[in-house]
Amino acid sequence: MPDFEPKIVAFVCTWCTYAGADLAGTSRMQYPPNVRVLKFPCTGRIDPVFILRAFQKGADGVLVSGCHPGDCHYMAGNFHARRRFAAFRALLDFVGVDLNRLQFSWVSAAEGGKWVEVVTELTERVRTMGPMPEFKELEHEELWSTFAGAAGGKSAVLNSPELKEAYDSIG
Amino acid sequence: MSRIGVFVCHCGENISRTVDVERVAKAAGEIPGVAFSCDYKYMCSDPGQSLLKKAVAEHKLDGVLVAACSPRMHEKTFRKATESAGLNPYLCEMANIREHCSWVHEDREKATEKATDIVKLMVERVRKGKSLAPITVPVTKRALVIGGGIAGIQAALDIADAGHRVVLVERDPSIGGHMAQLSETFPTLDCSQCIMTPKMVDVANHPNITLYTYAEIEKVDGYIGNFQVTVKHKARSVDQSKCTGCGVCMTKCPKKKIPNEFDQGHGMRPAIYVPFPQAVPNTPVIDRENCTMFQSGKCGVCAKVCGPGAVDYEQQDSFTVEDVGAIVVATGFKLYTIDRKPDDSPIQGYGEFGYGTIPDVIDGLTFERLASASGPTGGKILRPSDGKEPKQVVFIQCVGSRAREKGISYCSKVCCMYTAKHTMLYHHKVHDGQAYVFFMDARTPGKGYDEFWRRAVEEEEAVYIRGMVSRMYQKGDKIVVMGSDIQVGVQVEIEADLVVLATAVQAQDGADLLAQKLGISYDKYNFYSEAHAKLKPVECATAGIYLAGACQGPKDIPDTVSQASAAAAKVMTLFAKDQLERDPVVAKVNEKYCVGCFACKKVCAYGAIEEKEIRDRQGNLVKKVAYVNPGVCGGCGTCQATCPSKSIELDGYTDEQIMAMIESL
Amino acid sequence: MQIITEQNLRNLIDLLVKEAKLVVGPKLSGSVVLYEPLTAGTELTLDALPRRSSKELFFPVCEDILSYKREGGAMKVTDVDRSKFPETVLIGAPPCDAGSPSILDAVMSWDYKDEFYLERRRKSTIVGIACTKGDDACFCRAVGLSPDAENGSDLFLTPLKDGSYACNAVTEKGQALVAAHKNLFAEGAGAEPVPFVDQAVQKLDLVKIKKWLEEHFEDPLWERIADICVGCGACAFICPACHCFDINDEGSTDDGVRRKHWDACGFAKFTNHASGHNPRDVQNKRYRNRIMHKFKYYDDKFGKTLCTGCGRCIRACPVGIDIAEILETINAKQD
Amino acid sequence: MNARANKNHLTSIEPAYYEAVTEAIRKEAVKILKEETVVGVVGYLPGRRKGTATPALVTSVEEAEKLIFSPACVNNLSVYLTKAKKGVLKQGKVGIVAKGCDMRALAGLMTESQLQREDLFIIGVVCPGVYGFGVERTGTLTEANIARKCRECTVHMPEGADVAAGTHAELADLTPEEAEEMARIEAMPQAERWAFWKEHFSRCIRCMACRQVCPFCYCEQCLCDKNRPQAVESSPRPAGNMAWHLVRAMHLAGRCGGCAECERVCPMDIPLNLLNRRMAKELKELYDFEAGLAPVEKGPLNQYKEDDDQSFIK
Amino acid sequence: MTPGKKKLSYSYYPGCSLHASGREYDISTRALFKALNVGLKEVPDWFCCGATPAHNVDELLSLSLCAKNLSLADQVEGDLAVACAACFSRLKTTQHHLKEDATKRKQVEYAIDGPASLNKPVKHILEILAREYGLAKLEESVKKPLMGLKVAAYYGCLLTRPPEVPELDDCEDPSIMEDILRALGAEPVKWSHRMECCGANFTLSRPGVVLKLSNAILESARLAGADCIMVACPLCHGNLDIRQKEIKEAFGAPDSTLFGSIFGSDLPIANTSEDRRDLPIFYITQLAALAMGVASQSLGFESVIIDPKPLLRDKQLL
Repeated sequence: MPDFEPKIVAFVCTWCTYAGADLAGTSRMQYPPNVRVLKFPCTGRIDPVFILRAFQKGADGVLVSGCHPGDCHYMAGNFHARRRFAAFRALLDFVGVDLNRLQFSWVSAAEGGKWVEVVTELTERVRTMGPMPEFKELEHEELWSTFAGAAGGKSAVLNSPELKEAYDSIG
Repeated sequence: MSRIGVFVCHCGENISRTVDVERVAKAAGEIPGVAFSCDYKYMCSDPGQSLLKKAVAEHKLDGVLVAACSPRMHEKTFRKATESAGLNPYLCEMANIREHCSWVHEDREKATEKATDIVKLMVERVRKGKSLAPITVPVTKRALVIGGGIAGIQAALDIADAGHRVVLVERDPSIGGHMAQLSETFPTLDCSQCIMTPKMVDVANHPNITLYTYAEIEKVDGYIGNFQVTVKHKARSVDQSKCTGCGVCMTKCPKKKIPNEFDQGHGMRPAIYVPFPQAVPNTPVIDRENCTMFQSGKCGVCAKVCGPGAVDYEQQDSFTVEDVGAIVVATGFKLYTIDRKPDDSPIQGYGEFGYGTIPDVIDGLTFERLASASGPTGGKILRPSDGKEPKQVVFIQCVGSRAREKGISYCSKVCCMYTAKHTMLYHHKVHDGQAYVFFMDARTPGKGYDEFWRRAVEEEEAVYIRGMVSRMYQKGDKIVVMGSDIQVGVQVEIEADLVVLATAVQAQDGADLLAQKLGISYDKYNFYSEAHAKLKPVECATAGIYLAGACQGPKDIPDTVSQASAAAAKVMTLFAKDQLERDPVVAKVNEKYCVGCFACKKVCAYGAIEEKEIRDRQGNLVKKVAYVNPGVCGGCGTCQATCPSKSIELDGYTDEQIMAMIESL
Repeated sequence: MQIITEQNLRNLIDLLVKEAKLVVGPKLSGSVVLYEPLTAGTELTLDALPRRSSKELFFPVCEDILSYKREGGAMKVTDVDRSKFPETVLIGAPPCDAGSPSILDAVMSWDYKDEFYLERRRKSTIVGIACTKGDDACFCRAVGLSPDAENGSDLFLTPLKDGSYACNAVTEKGQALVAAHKNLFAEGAGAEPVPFVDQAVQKLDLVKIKKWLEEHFEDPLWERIADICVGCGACAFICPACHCFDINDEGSTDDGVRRKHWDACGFAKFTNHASGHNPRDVQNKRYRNRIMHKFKYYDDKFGKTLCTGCGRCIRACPVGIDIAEILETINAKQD
Repeated sequence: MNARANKNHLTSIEPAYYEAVTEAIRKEAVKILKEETVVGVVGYLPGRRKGTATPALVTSVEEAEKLIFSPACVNNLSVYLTKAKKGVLKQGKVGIVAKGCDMRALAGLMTESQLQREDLFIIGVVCPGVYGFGVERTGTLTEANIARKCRECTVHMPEGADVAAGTHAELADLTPEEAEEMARIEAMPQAERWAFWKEHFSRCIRCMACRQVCPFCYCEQCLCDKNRPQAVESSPRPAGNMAWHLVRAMHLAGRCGGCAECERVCPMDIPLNLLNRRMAKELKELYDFEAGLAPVEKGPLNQYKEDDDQSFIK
Repeated sequence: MTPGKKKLSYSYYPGCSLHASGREYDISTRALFKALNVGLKEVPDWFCCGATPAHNVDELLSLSLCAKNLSLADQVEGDLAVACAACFSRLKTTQHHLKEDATKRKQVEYAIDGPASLNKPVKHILEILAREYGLAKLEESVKKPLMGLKVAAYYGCLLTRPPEVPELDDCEDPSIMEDILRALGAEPVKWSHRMECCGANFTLSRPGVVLKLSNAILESARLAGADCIMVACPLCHGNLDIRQKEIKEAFGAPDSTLFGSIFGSDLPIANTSEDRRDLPIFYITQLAALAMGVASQSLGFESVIIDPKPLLRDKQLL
């Protein structure tokens, strides 16, 4: 699949890995542009649900990265995260998710090079694996009784002033 | 519908060289909820900031996203600008399209695409963001110092000298700690008591210091700026307000043969006593377990001879509650003993040394007392068993320390230096004696330290044998020390008159219990943990509590004094303002849905989470829920990831924000 | 009388599939039998009552109502094209399942016409089959049906001892189905019918029960029988007559789908108001609603009982709540 | 010791044993109600249909005399203490009939501050096993109708109960079907595992019986009922179903005591306990933790060790 | 297994020495167990455990030897009783290593073509006597108390070391031998060299070292006033018994030194005893069996070098 550009989502802590990625930038290191970074205060804040959701929303690979053990700005967040993700990995593996798509790493604020290495490796690995089909397919799967074929009938644009106001007030 | 303004920065050419900023700005304009977007050469410049402020006013913006460099660079700048434009600063975010994009990619097309995605992502974050108000916490400008050794004394004096009130609590009848026990100090060999006692007197006389000796910490409530500490005043049996310190009671006490703790059990003291002559305060206490009056009800001599009538056999333990804003923990250390350890102790004793059954095997602190002019031998080196002057003394370093098989893997840091000092003191006092030292390494990093050690070896004739001792046993009046010299590669056997062990420096007994009261963390050796090994070496993870001295880990006197002053400086910084202002990125509990499983409390490294009772109007308990003390919360969010029902939420990083960001991918 | 052999019944399915009709019948899916689209006659499984009722044929577990997307300043809404719903034949539903549309039609075509339900209903033919199985949870006779009730069926099959089925075309739809596949059916007297199984719960006086319910909105009975309910939706979801649903927008505020899916009165958030107030705040009130709805309110409004006595809820209840036992208890009340 | 070799090979447990347990429970329940030690006892009453039982809170001596224990007493009653009958704990001490597997839930709930030991009077049952789902309910428990979880029971002695009813000392040595199935799934190629679970989860109708019957799903606001933000789609479609079951397994990791109620009540026969069991196995291997053996201060995912395994982290 | 209710019974791994140079240890062990009515069933087809040189030469081989022996032992009911301290050490060490190291375990299991039995309890005779049989019961069973016999209980280096492996007693300050001696009515002496190595590893390659080390042990026992030494290891027995005369010749003069001095005369030198009397060396089982009233003829006193009979006669124990 030569044209496949994997979608990589990175959940990183602000103190170590985000700063490490900044360092990679200030050092003008180069890495694949496929990664989208979401900043968290700490890996301890990262809920497994986020990873699940990222896969559901089309990520082909997910990276979770934080401070090395003992370096956590909040003392123990990464230790808790480590246990949480050890368990979550086992669960994903058990239901048949390829763990090659989920990478965990410790990247400190001084490890710009390691950030580049981790991101590059994951991107290239996922590139050779191809798109992640499992969750994406699931997103579009329907029960037989829904008659999925019926979706996409006639459309209308709702833009009466009242409706517009109502919709605008939502978000 | 939100009205967000997106400002895309060129950063000169730093961004615009690889990212088509105009296209990014245009794409941003089409994101639902974005009311304004533009690009500008230098957003961080004054004109850039004015542009931002103007746009906020003109377009009635309710959120700001600056797509520029790393937030670590300019987040503060733009939040300030946003605030001055009349918006809550936390409604301003930065999209990092420089460090994370233009600087690391060359393909203009892909970099532009990525920058657009980053902007989209961050717009969602702004859209779901909330206004946050900074948190203020009132500060009680009064400090508590726990422990009256050199660390506590130094910290108390520094804080008191800065004009703040200090409560100093010491467990023993007198302050002074271990330093008061020492004979002379390395690397200058000046007399410990000569430099220590004036400081002790300063403490006693300082108008800002309230000194509680023979007292312990019973309970600690509250949080930074607002601690309520209950202090238990153990019954002294002597009324401090009446006692003049004349000492008649001590001379008249019929029970005089009690081993003196201050002399490591080698001198004697009466049942009513001060630990040592220069004690501060100079008020005696009655050791009830050894007092005839308390044990059999018959005696009462001290009360009879006490002129002011200060002796009070009826005195009870009493309690006071102290309001303080900061706490300095300076509880010091104890020495490892080679005795058989209780079964539940993870630390092993030394069976090969006979588990402490050989009387002339002593520890370093005992040697200090033997060498001290005020000690039980008047400064003469005489061995405990028969009072003879030892002619062959074997010193063994690293007893317990750096011995993983004994359960302790750390270096006790001070032993190399004090053993060298001991050989010198011994050589000065017993000219025809020979000192041998078994050592693993000589660790002497410190000003003048290595010179000092070299002096012991080269000028004071101590024989240093690199190797460890495998066994020692009593043979007649000698102690046979069997060891190895690994440099020569032979077994060594020495018949010694006295063996001095440089036993490991350990955390005080009960250090863990005190830590639990304070809510601070400790390592597996019960040494207190600093918040950050490099950058916060005196702060505890629990805000408002600071560490000084060997309670944090083995330390010598100069290091201890430095850290004590550092802790004092931290306290003074805290006391410099009337109110403590904190970043509002803290967790909050949704009390309606919290079911009180307290998983959050279990994972909170800051001890910021408490149990709160919810009661109905009749006062019946409805349920218990978690409560986050915003003054203490560190803002890591581990609690939220742990909470099964997401009834606790970290402001600034809410699930709604994060989910919206993931959704936009 | 018209007769169809078992083989021909299966052949009929094959033919219908060829005609591009959606043929739905009991089929082994994993370890459970469910109503699912059949791709061949051999898949039809008639020896067990499917775990879920056949109502999902007309009232799916979950269906899209519309999708929306914000484009520029306006919201673009796209409807579901109901004309694409396929022609459907349901084969092999026992009376307790086949009978459910005849109950539900009333509410679905009441003041609000449920286009989704009605469109599916219009395009479907139901081939019912007399029930010769049954266990101690069955009580169709007690609620006015019977193992050979033809209510709701367009074509009704009665199993005969020689393995063939006697056929009765109840409606025009049924006649049309037979007419279109004449060669599969034969005229004849047929063998003896397979006898029915006795039911533990025989006959209930539904009028008396309704009257008691009318007078006992507040009664200690509710707490006694329903406080052990753990509040799941198992009973409602597998019930052929329960038809409560919830509507949810899924996706973001800018792009998503509006979906309708099953709801259950057992859920704590059932009838939860936007204000946070819930008139049925405790489990027994919710359970009372279940009984009231089935045996009083629905009858009040549509003259029908909202229960076919299939016994699924009795078998599935995690805590053993037994609706037949409750009805018997009420039936036996003197006041 | 070769413990397995000493187990019985004969598996049939006769009604007489259950009758003896029933007698013991009744005696104890009557006693504690009479003495007003408790305000009520959560136990089992017989159901209308033969070989069924239903949970009940009995508050009078007359009712207590009707309590039973039989192979039909499948429910884990501890669920009532955190949910439906939570209120009764406010009135005073409550008695509860608990099998060994149910006791694990009680211990877990104590760990999580949901219950206090002193609020409970636990009538432990020395349980030789209960019925599986959809089996013949003959009154006699045999290898043919015993529940899958009971085949591998390790906790049939109710350790830590106030009293224990029954004496059955040893369990039969039965094929560990569930362990075998888990091994089978673990041995599958990854894609086949995904297909296995996808097939099962696609059947899910989100009736929430698994959640409602779980002693540990005591949240008042389930994450999966939340719609701002909607972390897990609430509609019963394959996507949301997968997410829901993964999130639930994750939330139960380190807490689930293995009562397998979720699996028992699933009207769609989804083997949910396998997920929980897999997590339990992982946590046992990684952190040597087993849930529910006794109340503990912190569960395995609420604590850490500095030298925890991190071989999976780069 | 509930002690007291059921007859104690063990599988038994004698090891090579007990079938050869240490035969008297084997016969006395069997005699003692018979006298105590404790079952002892020899493991079929057992072979050498590889002690003590194998693990220095080929770790995998030494682990595999022991693992195979353990799996053989699995075929016999009861915990595995071991008399030889070296075999005991190797078997326990193997279990310990293989439990900790999954990779090695796999290699070993491949080599022995079967599972390694890591949970079979391996028990030394000492712990069987002191703990499982029990000191109180042992004392009760004594028919002929060893009154007046001053015994130096010699542990050697393997019985309690390394600290985490044998689980026998305190690693550096054990008391199990002394406890048993007291139960038998003997008088254990307090002495310094009970934990020192006799040099068994070097017995063939560097006998000089052995002579030095064993001499120090004998001397220390003499100084403490012991009549004899008690051992629980055939290798220790070999060195102390067989080489005793050789040692006497090598270190005949009282001023010969045990160890070289490294700083010339600066370092003091350990003294030697004036009287260099012969010290009979007993196996624990010999003394225990004697106390249980087993006939001395069946305890192998004839096959040792230093004849213990004069001493026993002197103490009126024969």
